[in-house]
Amino acid sequence: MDAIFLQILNGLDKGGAYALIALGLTLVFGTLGVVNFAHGALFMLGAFCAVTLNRLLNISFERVSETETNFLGKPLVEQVPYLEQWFGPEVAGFLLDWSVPISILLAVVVMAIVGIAMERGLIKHFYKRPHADQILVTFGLAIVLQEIVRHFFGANPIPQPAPDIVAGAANVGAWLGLGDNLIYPWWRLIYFLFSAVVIFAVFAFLQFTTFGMVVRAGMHDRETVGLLGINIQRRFTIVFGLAAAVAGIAGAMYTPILPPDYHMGMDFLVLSFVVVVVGGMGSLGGAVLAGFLLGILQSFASMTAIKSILPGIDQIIIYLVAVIVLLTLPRGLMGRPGVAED
Amino acid sequence: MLRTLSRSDWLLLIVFAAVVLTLPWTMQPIGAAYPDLLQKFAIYGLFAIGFNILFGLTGYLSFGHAAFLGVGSYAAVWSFKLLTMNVLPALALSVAVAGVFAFLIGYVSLRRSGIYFSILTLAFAQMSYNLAYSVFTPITNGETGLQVRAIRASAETPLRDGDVRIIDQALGVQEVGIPISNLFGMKMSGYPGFYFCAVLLIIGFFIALSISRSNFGMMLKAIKSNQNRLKYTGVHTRPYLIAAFVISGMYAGLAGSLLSITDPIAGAERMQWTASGEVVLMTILGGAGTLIGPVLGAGLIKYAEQKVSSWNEGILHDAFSLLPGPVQDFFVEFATLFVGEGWHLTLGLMFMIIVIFLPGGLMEGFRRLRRALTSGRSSASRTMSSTSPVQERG
Amino acid sequence: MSVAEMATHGTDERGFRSGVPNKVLHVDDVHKSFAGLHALSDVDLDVRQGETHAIIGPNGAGKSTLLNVCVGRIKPDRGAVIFDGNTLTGKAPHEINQLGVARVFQTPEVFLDLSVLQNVMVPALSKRDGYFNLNPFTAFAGETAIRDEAEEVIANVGLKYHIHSPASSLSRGDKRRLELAMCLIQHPKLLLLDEPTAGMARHDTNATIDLLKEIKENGMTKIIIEHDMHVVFSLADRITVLAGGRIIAQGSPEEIKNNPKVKEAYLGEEQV
Amino acid sequence: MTFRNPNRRKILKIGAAAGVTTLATPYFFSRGAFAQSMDYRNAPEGDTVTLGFNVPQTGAYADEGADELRAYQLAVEHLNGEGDGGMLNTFSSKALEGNGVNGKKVAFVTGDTQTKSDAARASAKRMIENDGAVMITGGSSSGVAIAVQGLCQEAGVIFMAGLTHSNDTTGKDKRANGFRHFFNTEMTGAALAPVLKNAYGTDRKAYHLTADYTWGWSQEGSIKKYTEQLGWETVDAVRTPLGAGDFSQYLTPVLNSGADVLVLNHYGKDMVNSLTQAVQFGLRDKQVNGKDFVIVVPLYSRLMAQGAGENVKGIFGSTNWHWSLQDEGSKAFVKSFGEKYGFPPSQAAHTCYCQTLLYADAAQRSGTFQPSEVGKALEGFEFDGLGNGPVLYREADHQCFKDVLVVKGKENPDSKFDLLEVVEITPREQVEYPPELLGGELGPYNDGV
Repeated sequence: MDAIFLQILNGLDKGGAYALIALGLTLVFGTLGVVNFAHGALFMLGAFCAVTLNRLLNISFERVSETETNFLGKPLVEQVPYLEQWFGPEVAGFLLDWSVPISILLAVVVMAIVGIAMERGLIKHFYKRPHADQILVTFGLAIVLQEIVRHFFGANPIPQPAPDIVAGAANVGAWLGLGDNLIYPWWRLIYFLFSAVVIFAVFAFLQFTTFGMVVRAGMHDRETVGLLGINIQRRFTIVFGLAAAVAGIAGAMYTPILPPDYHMGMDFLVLSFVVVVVGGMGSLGGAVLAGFLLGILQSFASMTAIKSILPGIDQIIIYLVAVIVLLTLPRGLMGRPGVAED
Repeated sequence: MLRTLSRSDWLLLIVFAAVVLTLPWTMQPIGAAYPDLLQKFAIYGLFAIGFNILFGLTGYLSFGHAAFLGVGSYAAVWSFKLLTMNVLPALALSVAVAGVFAFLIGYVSLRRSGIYFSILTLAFAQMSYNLAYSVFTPITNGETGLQVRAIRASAETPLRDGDVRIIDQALGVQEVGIPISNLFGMKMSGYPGFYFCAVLLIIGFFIALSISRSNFGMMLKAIKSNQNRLKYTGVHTRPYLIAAFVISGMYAGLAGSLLSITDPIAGAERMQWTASGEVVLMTILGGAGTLIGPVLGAGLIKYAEQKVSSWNEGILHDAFSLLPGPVQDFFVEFATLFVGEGWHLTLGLMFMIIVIFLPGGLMEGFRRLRRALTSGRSSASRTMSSTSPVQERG
Repeated sequence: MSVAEMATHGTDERGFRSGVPNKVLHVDDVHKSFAGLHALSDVDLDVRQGETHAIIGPNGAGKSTLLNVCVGRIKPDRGAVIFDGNTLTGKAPHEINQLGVARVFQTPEVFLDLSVLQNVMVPALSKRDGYFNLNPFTAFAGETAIRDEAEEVIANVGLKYHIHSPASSLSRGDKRRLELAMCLIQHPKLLLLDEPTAGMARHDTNATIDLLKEIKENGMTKIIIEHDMHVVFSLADRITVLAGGRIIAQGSPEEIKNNPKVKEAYLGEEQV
Repeated sequence: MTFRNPNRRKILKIGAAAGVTTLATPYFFSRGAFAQSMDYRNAPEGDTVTLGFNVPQTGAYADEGADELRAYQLAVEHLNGEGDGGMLNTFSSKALEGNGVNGKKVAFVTGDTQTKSDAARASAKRMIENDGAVMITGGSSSGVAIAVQGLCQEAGVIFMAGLTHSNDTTGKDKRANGFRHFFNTEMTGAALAPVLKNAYGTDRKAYHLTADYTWGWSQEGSIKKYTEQLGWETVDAVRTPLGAGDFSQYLTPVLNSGADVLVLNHYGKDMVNSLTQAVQFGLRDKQVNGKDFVIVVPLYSRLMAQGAGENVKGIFGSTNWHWSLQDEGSKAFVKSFGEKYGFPPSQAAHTCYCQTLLYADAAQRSGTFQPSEVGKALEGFEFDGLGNGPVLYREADHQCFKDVLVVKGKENPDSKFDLLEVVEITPREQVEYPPELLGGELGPYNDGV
């Protein structure tokens, strides 16, 4: 019972991450009609925004220590962060401790700029090209982005701890009166809430603002909206920026769970595409639904009881579900007919 | 069958054969004339030619073709382990197994088109890869890869650790250590291995050329151009698509088999989606829908993987040694971004540039170049020239 | 003739049932609704051997739906379409074509990447080889008989000078001619034309009318859906008028011209 | 600014010689294709001998590969008499004189394995066929090492394995032409178990999470075997997909399993992720069966531990070598590596450096580069002064036997390199096992002719 409850929590948490990535992907597809294989790389860049902020906060000057020595037996050159010099150790310590949540601010700005630049500089020229070309050019871009990151940050994962106050695990069982064995990491609970809020905000934005209405209308029938004299182009650019920002903050917030490395985007890419396709290309609700569904299924498939009956099921469950859904529901869970079938 | 080809096609075939067979000499100036790389040129050339029959002619983008490559190489190694070190049974078995596997996956995947088809093939390939790496280890030997081994001493040794080679044993073939694959006694490593692959590449090219010039090929092109119209023209498109899928899967199986023949080991990584992505890159780089393009793309990517990745800083310093010190350092520093460990960056950039500026791949580049040089000719004859890729990007 | 009489006339026709040689297509009591909206109801229609039958009606009358039912693109909720003794209902488009029904689309559907000649040769191959014929070693270029015939048909539709151009380079009118050629080379028993002159200049329209008249002499049965009354009255032997998914009139051009109900439902609207 | 990764490889001119010949001179039917000397493959002609360094330059292990390459370059410098000589000065065999090997200057070529068997074999073949390498070394995963070892056997050159920890490399898949300096899972189990007993007692219930591939299974088997000998109980052993990323669905069942020890049979990125997440799940702070819950990571790598950050604190594991060792050899190596690159070497760097020296020494002692002769010089070779105390290259399986380090994540690290502390050096006798235990057959040497 506890085990099942925990697996549901796991599934929601995973699903939150999948849904956040898939949301941007499907938004871009639905509005711009572009299949963006660089979306995983945007997730990765977001994660590296957190790393970068941490490094920025740690910019240091060197001070030769009088007492200590380094591994070669020479006087140790200490690195003293400017931050500590200027604001004192307490403020500096606080900022460093909270660098991951703070990095959301950086990620939003940086990723929106990256997204807009990407749309203006590259994607724009690919609206009328076949999907295959879009896949290929964005795939190339993803390789370039990740190699640039590797050049500066190396190939190994870089740890990004969560703030101390939420570092441990919460006693979820005690809250619900289910005993002490139900514990779950604070940060994962936060991540789930965070993804729910972001998803909700994106939906609210598209539902209740004029901008969102135009975008939704554009998703539905691009030419007509264009004929109304509305500059749909500029709005789509902003939509791309929005999608990039969502991917970026999803990545930044994910760093305490998964220490970021340059290749994490590619690791998530295939998965997020499967989520989008299962949900139905271009369907926002479908992406969120499929994200949570696949997250939960994946968690359950990993349970020993199930693995002992179907060995290796946890390795293929995502793909298996994708195959079954696509063969029974031609356009995924919530896809519209005629989308992406050419 | 021989009437399929026109005179210019025969010319193309002969030139192609001549170029392939003389590679060991012509590749010398760029340091690529050694057996392994030449073998890889031929093998991945075959893989790309086969992929192009599906993608280039019908426009269906499969992200799972590496699975057939992997299945083909496993089948070949099993043939070595169970039957004989002769390569012919291995070839036949690989192509057959890959064909059956392709039929199963194609039959299901081709119920959908567009990106849904791509994701279905991707899903099947990833399932194959994940299972081959873990729970299918008794068949695939997992991470270590399936290898040819000495004849097993007792029946208790698992087959993946000790071989039986029924046919060879029955013929009384003596083995010292671990045997090498052969074609009736001719060892299939080194240059003989390359020539074997080269001959198969030429045959494969000939078949692809024939298909492309045949009624069947015309139907495939018509599917890419307008599948709906073709249906209302009385053509059942699905069997054509399945046939194309199976044929290209068999090419992949053949390529996989050759990988095992020239180097008797089969690993699961060959089936990973990035490996499928690689053949897409090769085809696009050279020019999808063209005949020569995919082979060219395969050669370029394999060259980059082997040679560009080995240009370390020492080599760069020598290459720029004519420059004065600081300038030399700058150039070396800059160049290391793109070669050696940075070769992936080069690949990504090259790829973007091709897709952005030359959607028809390098072959389109050559055509444009030729057009620029001979701008006087009439346009009609060129647009419909034999190797011209299907253009019209609407 | 009154509407009632015309309706009776239709029922009389039904009395012959299939098997009567001069009846090619028989639409039997077809219903189709989309999300509760009746696109077609109680549609009965007979097309005789060799005639040119026009289906007209205001926008949204159900003309295209009827055509799509005939070619298997839409499956009716009820009723059947019988062609030449075979029921077409539920059959795939390629099967229907193999039975001898060819179709020209409202917006020209051709193989844009192929040359005009190739465009016309493909349907000829499908006519000869059936819906699937796997022989990857039969040279397309070696199909001389089919090529000769294709060249002739292309010349007939007036595309002789474009024979080696890619279809994508043709004008809209020429694409329509090409599509017509693709149908003609199959020698279909029934040719369905969905607004064959839509978007054409008057000059092209007249040329198309002449072309279609010429085919008529070959004795091919045709169904034309058309807006342009000039075209309809130049070509049609009989006309069926659809409105709101129902047949409101059927008869010769003269009869339809003088039918007040048709005037009210259709021509009236045109004049407004 | 700390943006730029300080680990970037520094410019090095050594090796250019061999490399540029490759670029400029066409090789066909001259060298590589068919060995000119009839004695053995790629017998060096002129005054240089070429070694092939095959390391991951792209992919997940790229940083380890870069460190290995640094060590190789350092070793080549020392062999050619440049730099301070490093461990050549402390090495018990004095055959090498700092003037190359067998009178020939040492040059090298490099290749990218991408941590894929196919790519690794392809680049090894290039180095053998095209660049005339007489020895191949490197690798940072067992699958790749075994694949390349098999290739070197076929081609007739010596393979000096880099970082490979699976039993199979010198067990089931051993080859006459292949040699391994690094330790294996069997030794890890034997070394770790007594330390675990001292620290955590004999009444423990262990839960294994195991990477679902050959190395993981091998590691799981060894730890199970040795801990169960102590009296530990294995509650469950769950296989996790390689590169799973998020391990939460495998970690939550641990909470209710009644286990009080979690063994993470993961390496590389999987290790970083599963450890980070296990600590987040509060496993390190938990009490089960009245005992503190503990986590064990059987194979540690400092480079990877950096990725897990503070989470490694107090967690036991084993390692082949650590830079904080205070013997003369280790000190000499850390000094010359540190002065050249500015940070201490990893265990991968150490094993690669040692392998290069050991090969060169054996070639020098046997007076030729012929694989069978060099191999015989390595077989049964006893040496000291390379940082691991007295070491034996066992004849029966070409495996080095030496002391194994048991380490623990340091509670108060001084620097980002100072993550692990050595808690015990398990003596060689304790980790030795009979060669038949792991099966396999070396077969005959292949000189490639």
